[in-house]
Amino acid sequence: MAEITSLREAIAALVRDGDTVACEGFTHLIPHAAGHELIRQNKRDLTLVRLTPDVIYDQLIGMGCARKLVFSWGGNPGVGSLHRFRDAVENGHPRPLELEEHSHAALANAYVAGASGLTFAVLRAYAGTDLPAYNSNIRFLRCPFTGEEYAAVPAVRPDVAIIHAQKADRRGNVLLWGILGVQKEAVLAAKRAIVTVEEIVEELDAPPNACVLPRFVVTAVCRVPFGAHPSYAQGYYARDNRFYRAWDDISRDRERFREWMVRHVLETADFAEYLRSAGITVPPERSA
Amino acid sequence: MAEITSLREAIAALVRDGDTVACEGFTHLIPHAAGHELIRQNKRDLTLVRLTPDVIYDQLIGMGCARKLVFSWGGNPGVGSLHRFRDAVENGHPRPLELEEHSHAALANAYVAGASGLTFAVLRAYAGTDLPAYNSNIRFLRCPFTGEEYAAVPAVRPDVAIIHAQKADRRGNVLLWGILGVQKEAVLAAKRAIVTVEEIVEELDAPPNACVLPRFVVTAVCRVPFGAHPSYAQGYYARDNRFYRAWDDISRDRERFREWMVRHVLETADFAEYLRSAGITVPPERSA
Amino acid sequence: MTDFSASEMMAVAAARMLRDGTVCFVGIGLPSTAANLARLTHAPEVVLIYESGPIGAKPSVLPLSIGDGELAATADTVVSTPEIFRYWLQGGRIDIGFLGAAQIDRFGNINTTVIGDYRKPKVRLPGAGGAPEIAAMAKEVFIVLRHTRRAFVEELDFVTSVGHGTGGDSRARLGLPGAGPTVVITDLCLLRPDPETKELVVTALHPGIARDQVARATGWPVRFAADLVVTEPPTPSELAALRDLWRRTAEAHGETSGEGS
Amino acid sequence: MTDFSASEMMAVAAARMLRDGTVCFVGIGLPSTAANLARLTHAPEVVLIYESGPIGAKPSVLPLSIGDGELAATADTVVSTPEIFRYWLQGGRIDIGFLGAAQIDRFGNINTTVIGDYRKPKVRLPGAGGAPEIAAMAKEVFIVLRHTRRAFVEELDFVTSVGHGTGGDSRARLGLPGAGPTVVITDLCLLRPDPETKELVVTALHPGIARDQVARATGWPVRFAADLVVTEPPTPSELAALRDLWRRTAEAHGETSGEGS
Repeated sequence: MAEITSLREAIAALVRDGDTVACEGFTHLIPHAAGHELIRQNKRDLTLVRLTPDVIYDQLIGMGCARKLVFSWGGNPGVGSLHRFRDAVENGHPRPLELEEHSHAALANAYVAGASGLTFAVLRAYAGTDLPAYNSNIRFLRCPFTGEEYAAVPAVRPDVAIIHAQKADRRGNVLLWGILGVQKEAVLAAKRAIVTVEEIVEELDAPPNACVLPRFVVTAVCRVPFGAHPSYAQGYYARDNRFYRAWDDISRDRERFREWMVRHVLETADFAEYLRSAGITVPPERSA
Repeated sequence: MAEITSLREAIAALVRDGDTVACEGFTHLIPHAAGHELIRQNKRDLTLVRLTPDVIYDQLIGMGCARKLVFSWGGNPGVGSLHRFRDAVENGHPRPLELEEHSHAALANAYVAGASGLTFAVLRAYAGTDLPAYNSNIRFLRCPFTGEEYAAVPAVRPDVAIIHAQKADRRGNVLLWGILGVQKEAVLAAKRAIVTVEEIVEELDAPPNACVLPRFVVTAVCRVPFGAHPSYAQGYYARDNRFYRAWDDISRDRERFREWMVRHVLETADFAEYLRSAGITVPPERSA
Repeated sequence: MTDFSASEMMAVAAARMLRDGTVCFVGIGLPSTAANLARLTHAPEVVLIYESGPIGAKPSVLPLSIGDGELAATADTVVSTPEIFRYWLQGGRIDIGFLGAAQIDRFGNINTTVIGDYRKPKVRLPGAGGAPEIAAMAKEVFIVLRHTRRAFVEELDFVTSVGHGTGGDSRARLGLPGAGPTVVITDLCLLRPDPETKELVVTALHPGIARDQVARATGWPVRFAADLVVTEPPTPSELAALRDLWRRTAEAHGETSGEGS
Repeated sequence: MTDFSASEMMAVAAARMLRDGTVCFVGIGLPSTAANLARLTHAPEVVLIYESGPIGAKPSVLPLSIGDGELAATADTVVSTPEIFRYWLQGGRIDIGFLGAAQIDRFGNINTTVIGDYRKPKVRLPGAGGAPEIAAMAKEVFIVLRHTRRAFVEELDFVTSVGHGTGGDSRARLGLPGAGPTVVITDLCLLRPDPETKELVVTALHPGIARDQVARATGWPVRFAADLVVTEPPTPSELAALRDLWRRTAEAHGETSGEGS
């Protein structure tokens, strides 16, 4: 059952060095605040899982928190490369980063398999590509009815899933809407789940068939306003495209990156202080 | 792309004798009007698929429209047996009915596989039960990573899926809400899809992440108010529990069943006339 | 002592089994009655999941079908039926699977498929529904049914859902993750599996029920626990809650019109 | 003739490929520009699906990311990412997969993974994303990219997504259901696969572009079709629509604040 707690306590209690951690979010609702807290608490040797590692994973990798990355697309969306990710892969800096590389379809199916209590997922994928040659977790099997060949990938079963959502109620039930990515699957596939939210309300007032995560599948709920910045939270604030562009500069140079992280993340107590320290004004939603 | 048409035209144009037809609905939104139209048009040799065949499948079977039934639970919910179904299975009347019998979990997964363009579904199921002994479409395979044994069932790929929904817009986009059953999967698994709706509106005004079937996956949309009776349509009318109980009497006797069907279904032009003929007043939703 | 019927004793005894806060996958009929009675009495935080899709349903009256509108209207959320079976049941999120049965054997295996031969059935029953995977996947299974010799049989005509298989470690050997049936609640008694053999043993008789009555209603030579107890009779408040629920249910489902003639 | 840039010609030529009413799975960047330009000009009924979940997105400005809020806000519905890949792409619902590429070879195979050796990369690219299965499953694939010798290579460093494999019937032998790339749109020309060999052949040069320019920008000895034509230049209304879209996009994405320092 979900406990409502501070993000600091949740990360301290629920994430251990060496854990497999999935901080999911597909452009929308990326749990940046929680990622910062992993860095502040100096979590080490993490296996990070995510379809679309972006800035927050660049930061985790650049700060040496990650041993391995399971992913399908690693870039700064709309901008270009993730320089810390590239530095780790191309030069082993600050430490070598083991890669388990998939396509979105395969990794999304792997989360579904995890959420479904299966050990593997079956899909039409990878035929003719070079990906199976570099990933021993891509195998092939045949349909027992037609004999057709399919790809199989192991289920993703993170120790901890971390997501950001719009709302929770006081009992710890969570509501998210808009672009959902694989967040529900990540939470259901994981042993423990931390959800940061924009606000905690009396009643969720969820529309019929909305994406609600009942409190019995959530371990901790933490109120962190703007906790997705520079990603966005539909209904709350817009994507901070300028920050994504600025990140390209900040992250290009090892020293500048490190200084920026120390100053704004390591030397701040929480996400609110970080936002002030880095001079960030979270952009409002654009009116249609 | 969806065409908005009469139910009579849709059934005539899209359902052929010998087709595999899935009229789906899980207690809620069962497409009774469309089932009647199949009977009126005397469709034959159908393979009927549905997790929960109830009164409308009892009628189709009793009128001799079905050659085979693929199902996982066949009863009159809250009342008892389906007498026409039992008569077909126990006595071959009015014709023998071939059974392909699954559990809900397997058949639901088989629809998911069909919707997903797979030829089979993999699940944890059936171990130790007698079902595989009587269904050659239940097979077993091993996880290529762990060696664990799983059940496999072939995908359901109906020629025609028929569902009832609350609303469509004038362009043919469909919105349903409340208990969704496997209707979305049935439509996406099928080659052709007929959707009857309570009303056709200018704008769907769907909440975020609602169950919308875009018009390009729907073949025909037909306005049939009360088209789910004696099932219900959330937001429109309640389940007619009395009718389900009355059906137990009507269907118990072969002759009485046949007379009732001739008088109220075969000799009426459409569902509105049927409701009048059978003296049915559709019950309003109970206020909470 | 308040007067109560055997059905009332069964419903109350079954309801008591549900611990507050557990996540319960509910079959229609007796299981749904028991689960909702629990929710309305000692277990307000029990989470009821129905295979039609509602998660956290809080109906004020008993549903007649597994997909009544009130289940959806009162739920925390409603998901698709495939999702219920994939993410919630197979995903290992269910504490208690609460099932009924047409036939049950000494190892808690269930038949809801057919009486007689499958290919030449004497009585064709509705079939499996969600039961086989509920029985397999839920962490524990509770079974509630009326105690008759036709129901408690020496040998099932058909194994629809596996309880403890052929007994002993049979269930584990089949690779079934859950613990299987941990209690069977009837209108006469409670039965629980022997820790070793997994054979169902009568552990409690309902008030006023004799051993012999149970033995006669059971199709195998049923064993009685050494520490056999008598079930606590329904308390006045349990009975009041149950009768209230039944009254509200009858009113709700009776008040609608629409006669087929 | 209105003055236009090579980028404008590329966007307009790519947009023209989309028939009205088709269902298009859109990659971010050039494909998204082309698809939205099509929607705002000759193909108002085109259905745009993004891998982040929106179905029927109708953004008024170009998204910067694959999951911008406006995609969700203007869509007919938004589903989960697994559902997009399972029910919509793998389910065979996509007419056109619209992709970009870092490297492409003569058979329309794509590399978006790595330049150099996978284990010792010179440049680590973002990776596969949705492309391998879009390339495999969409009924047809359109590819749009700038025409440079670094992009149009004799041999890919890594095959991320299969176009026509090793040519001929290679794609069918791999069991890939879709037809594969039917056109490649660049800032210099259009290329289409030879019906037999599946080698990409230049079928149209954009106005003012010489064969030699294309040959020099292509890493293999590129062939030109016998019936080589010149692309129709952008019409004033196409250009106006594109420039308007770019202007609105710059305004929308520029106006937000929040500087990292």
